[in-house]
Amino acid sequence: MKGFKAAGILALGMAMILMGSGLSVAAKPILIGGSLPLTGKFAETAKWIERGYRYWAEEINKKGGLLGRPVKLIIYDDESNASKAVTYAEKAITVDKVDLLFGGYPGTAARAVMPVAEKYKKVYVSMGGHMKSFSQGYTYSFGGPPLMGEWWYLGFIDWMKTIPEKDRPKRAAVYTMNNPIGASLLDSMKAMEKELGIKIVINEKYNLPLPDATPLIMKAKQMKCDILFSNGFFADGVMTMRAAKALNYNPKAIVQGVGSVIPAWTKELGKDGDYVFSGTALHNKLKFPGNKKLNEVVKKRWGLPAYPVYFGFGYCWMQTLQQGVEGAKSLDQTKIRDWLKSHEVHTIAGNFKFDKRGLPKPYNYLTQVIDGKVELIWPLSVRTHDPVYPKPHWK
Amino acid sequence: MKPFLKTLLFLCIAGALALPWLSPPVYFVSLLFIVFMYVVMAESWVLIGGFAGYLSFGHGAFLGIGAYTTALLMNHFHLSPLWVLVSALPAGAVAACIAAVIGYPALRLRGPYFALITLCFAFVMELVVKNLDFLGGPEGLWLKAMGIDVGLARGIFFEVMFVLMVVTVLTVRHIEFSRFGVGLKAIKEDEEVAQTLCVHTPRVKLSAFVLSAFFPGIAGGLYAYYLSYIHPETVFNIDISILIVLMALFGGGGTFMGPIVGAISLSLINELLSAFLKAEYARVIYGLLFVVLILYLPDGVMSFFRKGKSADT
Amino acid sequence: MTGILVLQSLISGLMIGAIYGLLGVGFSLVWGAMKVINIAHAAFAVLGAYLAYALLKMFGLDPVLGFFVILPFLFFGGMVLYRYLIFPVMRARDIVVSSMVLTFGCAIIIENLISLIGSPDPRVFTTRYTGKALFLGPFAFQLPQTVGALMALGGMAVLYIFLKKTHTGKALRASWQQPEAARLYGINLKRISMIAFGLAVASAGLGGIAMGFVYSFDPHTHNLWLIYIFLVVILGGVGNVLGTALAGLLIGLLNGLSLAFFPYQWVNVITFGVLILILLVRPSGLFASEV
Amino acid sequence: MLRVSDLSVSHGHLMALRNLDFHVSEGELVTFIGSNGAGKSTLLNTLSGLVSPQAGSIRFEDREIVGMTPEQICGLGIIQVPEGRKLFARMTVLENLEMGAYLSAARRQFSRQLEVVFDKFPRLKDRKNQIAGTMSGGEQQMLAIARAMVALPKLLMLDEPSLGLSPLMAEEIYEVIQDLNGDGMTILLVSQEVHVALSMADRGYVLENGVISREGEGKSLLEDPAIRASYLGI
Repeated sequence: MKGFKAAGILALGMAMILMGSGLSVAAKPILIGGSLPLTGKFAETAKWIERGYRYWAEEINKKGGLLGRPVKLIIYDDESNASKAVTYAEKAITVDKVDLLFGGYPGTAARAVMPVAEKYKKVYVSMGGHMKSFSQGYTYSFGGPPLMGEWWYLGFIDWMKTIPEKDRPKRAAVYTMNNPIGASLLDSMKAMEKELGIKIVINEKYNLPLPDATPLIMKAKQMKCDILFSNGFFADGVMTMRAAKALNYNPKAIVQGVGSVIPAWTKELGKDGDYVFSGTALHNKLKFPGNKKLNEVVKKRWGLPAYPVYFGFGYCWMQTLQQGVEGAKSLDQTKIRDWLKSHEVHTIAGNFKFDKRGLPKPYNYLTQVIDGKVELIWPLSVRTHDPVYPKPHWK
Repeated sequence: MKPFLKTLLFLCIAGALALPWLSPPVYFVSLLFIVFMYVVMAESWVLIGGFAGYLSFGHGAFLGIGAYTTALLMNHFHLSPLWVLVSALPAGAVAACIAAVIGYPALRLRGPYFALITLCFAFVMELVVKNLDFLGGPEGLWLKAMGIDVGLARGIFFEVMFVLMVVTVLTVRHIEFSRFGVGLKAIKEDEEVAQTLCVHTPRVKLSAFVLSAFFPGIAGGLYAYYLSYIHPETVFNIDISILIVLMALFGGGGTFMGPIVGAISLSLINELLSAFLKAEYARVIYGLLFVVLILYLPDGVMSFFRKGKSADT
Repeated sequence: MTGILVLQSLISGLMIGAIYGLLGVGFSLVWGAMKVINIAHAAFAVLGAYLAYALLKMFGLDPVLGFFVILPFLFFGGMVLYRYLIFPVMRARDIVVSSMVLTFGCAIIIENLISLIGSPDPRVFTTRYTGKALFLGPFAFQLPQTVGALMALGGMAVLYIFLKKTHTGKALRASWQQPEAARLYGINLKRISMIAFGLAVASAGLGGIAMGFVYSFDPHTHNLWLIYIFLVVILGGVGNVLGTALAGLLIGLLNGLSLAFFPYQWVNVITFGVLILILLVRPSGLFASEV
Repeated sequence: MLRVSDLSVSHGHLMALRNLDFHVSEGELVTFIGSNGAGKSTLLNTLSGLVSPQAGSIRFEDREIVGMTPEQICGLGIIQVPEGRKLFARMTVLENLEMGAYLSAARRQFSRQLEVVFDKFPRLKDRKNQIAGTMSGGEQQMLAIARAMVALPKLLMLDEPSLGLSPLMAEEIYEVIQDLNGDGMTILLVSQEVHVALSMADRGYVLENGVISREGEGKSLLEDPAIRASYLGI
């Protein structure tokens, strides 16, 4: 049984990891920890969220810190794996003894971490995992602001109501990815059908990765659908757009799920990505205080004209958390929670009052990509550009 | 075995059993819970993949089946969360039954064809669960939280997983040196020859496959509770299937010790790297680890320990 | 009307299938010839796509032409990989298993280096013919897909001709069929295996570029592509170039047909299900293994 | 032409060949006989460079070839027709021949040498596009010899050329070998068919458990009572 020699080495390894993890505990600063999918499938979004977090920390430390103490971030890489996200949340809470937990992405990871936050009674401000996870009775979770698929097209619906009925599209083709985000986007489709009188002619779900978009567009074209909802991510969204162009499919409007709000959309698609509608819960051209400054920072550091949404989200979740802490004047999680549920927070995405579930009032902005920029269309008060409707034909 | 090693092993087991009650940070309990789960998975995989040489690339699916069975049972019968410990057993049974149904035709396939069919099976399972709304569909399933302190709950599950791991390891170790195990190894060497030596190969293979699905099924039940929220992309993830295979091979696929060494060392090294290095650098070093290991020990970690014993063959 | 839809689905399914075929060919050869399973094959494909993308962005070089620029690098990279990593472990008891673990490590390294040097953002090729299509009657041939498919067919044809007609190609086949006899007649196995590995990696790069015409890619994408590779290679017979090409077309056909006839959410289930059935009926794949 | 002295080869702990001393002169047909496992194939593989010896020297045309790679040895003109033929079974007859002439020197003379070979084996010419693995055993053996001939051998080594062939076919193969020798080719033949081999050979060596136990002229060995008893069953 020489093999058992290995057991000794393993024991040593375990001892090392015990010690290794102990090292990172520091006394003075306020620790804020958790995990982000820094590598793997969701690396791109996580990278911007991380930058948002770090910029927030930098800014607040310059101002003298939170409750007079500097803040320090402990960010783990969960490799886009929800199970790891759970373990790292526990590591942050029980080993690093963080004072605050930060929010994570994507949908499934946030969904899996929300119960952890609840068990350890930690305030958790994140995009949330859409409506289903906010109806599980968690009291410490907040969406500030949330990315709610269920509300994603509220702005679109409101704006469409201003279009005379005869000019509205009549028949919709709806293609939705089969995951939590897709499922919640589908919810808003029902509202769309009811309130606008647009008939859903095609309603199909697909599993990612989408093998080919040609048949989807062909079918929409044949069924004379004059509005296309492509409720997906970037990869499938790009395929759909390109197939639509190649097959010269010209609906009155194309509405894209969450693909068109990331920087890659305008950067990679160029003109072909224009005139696509989408929703958003946050935008760099909103008039709320802070956005201008963030845009300048992003321009200076990363050479982008304005901050990407996920940078804003990261920053904004931290703002919410910060105001909770400052309002409660304490790091006591229950006090922070109670303060957040009874007061208004002021963020770059707007002013929120949270209800019992931890959600603000349903709201969403309508965006359209025009000349390679994501412009705000609705509500009218925030409009940065007139909508282009109906969509011009492909050139 | 040398007395020193025996003592060390005993200390390891005693230490592991006592760990949750020494009130360490819960993270360590959780981390080891996951490590033990991987040991169970890799160890079970070795039955069919290591001994019989049938590389199953879909073994993660049995974890998912176990997780979903447990979650459905709990949610359907509104069981109190502690019942998860009991309902994990039928979950193991369900996984074993599905393994029997899949294994019966699939085990007629040899080599890469078997690997491919198990891979396809894992995909189909993930997609089917995602497509069927009564299984939670794309939304996934939530499990009720246990009404007790989270540390205590993690502790209980840690002990249960530990026992499951010990049972799995002992079972596999027993099999390795039994007639059954010899039959499996004969199949790996040469299936035709094994047949002529009166090994009833279809039955032996199927038994090994079913057994190798049973333990992951139970582990899946416990895992479902650990996560509290399960989703096809989390529990049926193909990465789990591949990771199990790698763990077993990393340690050295042919023995019961290999997967233990592989699962524990890979999990802990990965954890260490992530603790100290920036994300991408950690991954690069993790990749280098595989390269360097194979360059120096082409047959896995365990071959290092065996080298002293007998000459290279 | 639906007839057109079915045929259209088939057309684009077949075009994409051809690309899967090309992606698999190199993997298949290396597996068949040296018993090496190169898990990093798809990572090299993604690397090829990234390099072509970089050339496109920096110099406006069309990815098809870009391939010829990066070809020597990929070829050389493959040779180095074989010489310094694969060759030393050929002594392993089970080279299939050991090479899998080794190249798994390589794949992770490549993925994260791309992510470090570039960024994890998804990329797509945007060329002059992007978003254009040829119409033959009611059927549309999307130009990027068509270019990808032509590259795939061209690449596979070149590889096939190389193996069947050229002196080095024949020597490759000879050394795979009878390594000992090949050495007796003066064929240097190490050198010829290096060439084979270089070719395989180069073909992966070409496959990656062809994929880039159809799909977007990011550093992580190779995990997905590897699955397609695995499917076509095993179904087509390990080491069998023609078989791999046909298996790619078959998978494309299956995808196309199920897109035409079934709800989209079941498409992948049906494709994988049919593959399972095929394997059950023909337990050793559709085509024989050979080199 | 070939002088081997004090050659020892081991497989792991097993000594396969021990202190062999022998030579082959130009134009000779020398045979090694011995039972299964006596080390005959190991000997040829050592001469070809596939196996490296533990000790001793092999000199070919006054050059030491121990330590050379099989490719270099092939280039010198020591060509082996391996046991079991080891044809490239999924390639055509012509392709097999092309592979025989893989090295550039042989390749330059390939077309001329091909004619010589086709003259000798007209049947191969008829079947030049047939897949080698689908031919009969005798034809395969002819192809194996032809493949060696296009490699421009100075010393042709044949390992069990009649293995698995019908007696009639075997006879034909041996005729070919004798013929080649008659044309001036130096040949080292390894065979279990002691009678035929010895009656053809100029000189013979008997290999037993890795050691040369007897040597002498072919005819005289054939009459050696010990050999008659243990190998010819007389």
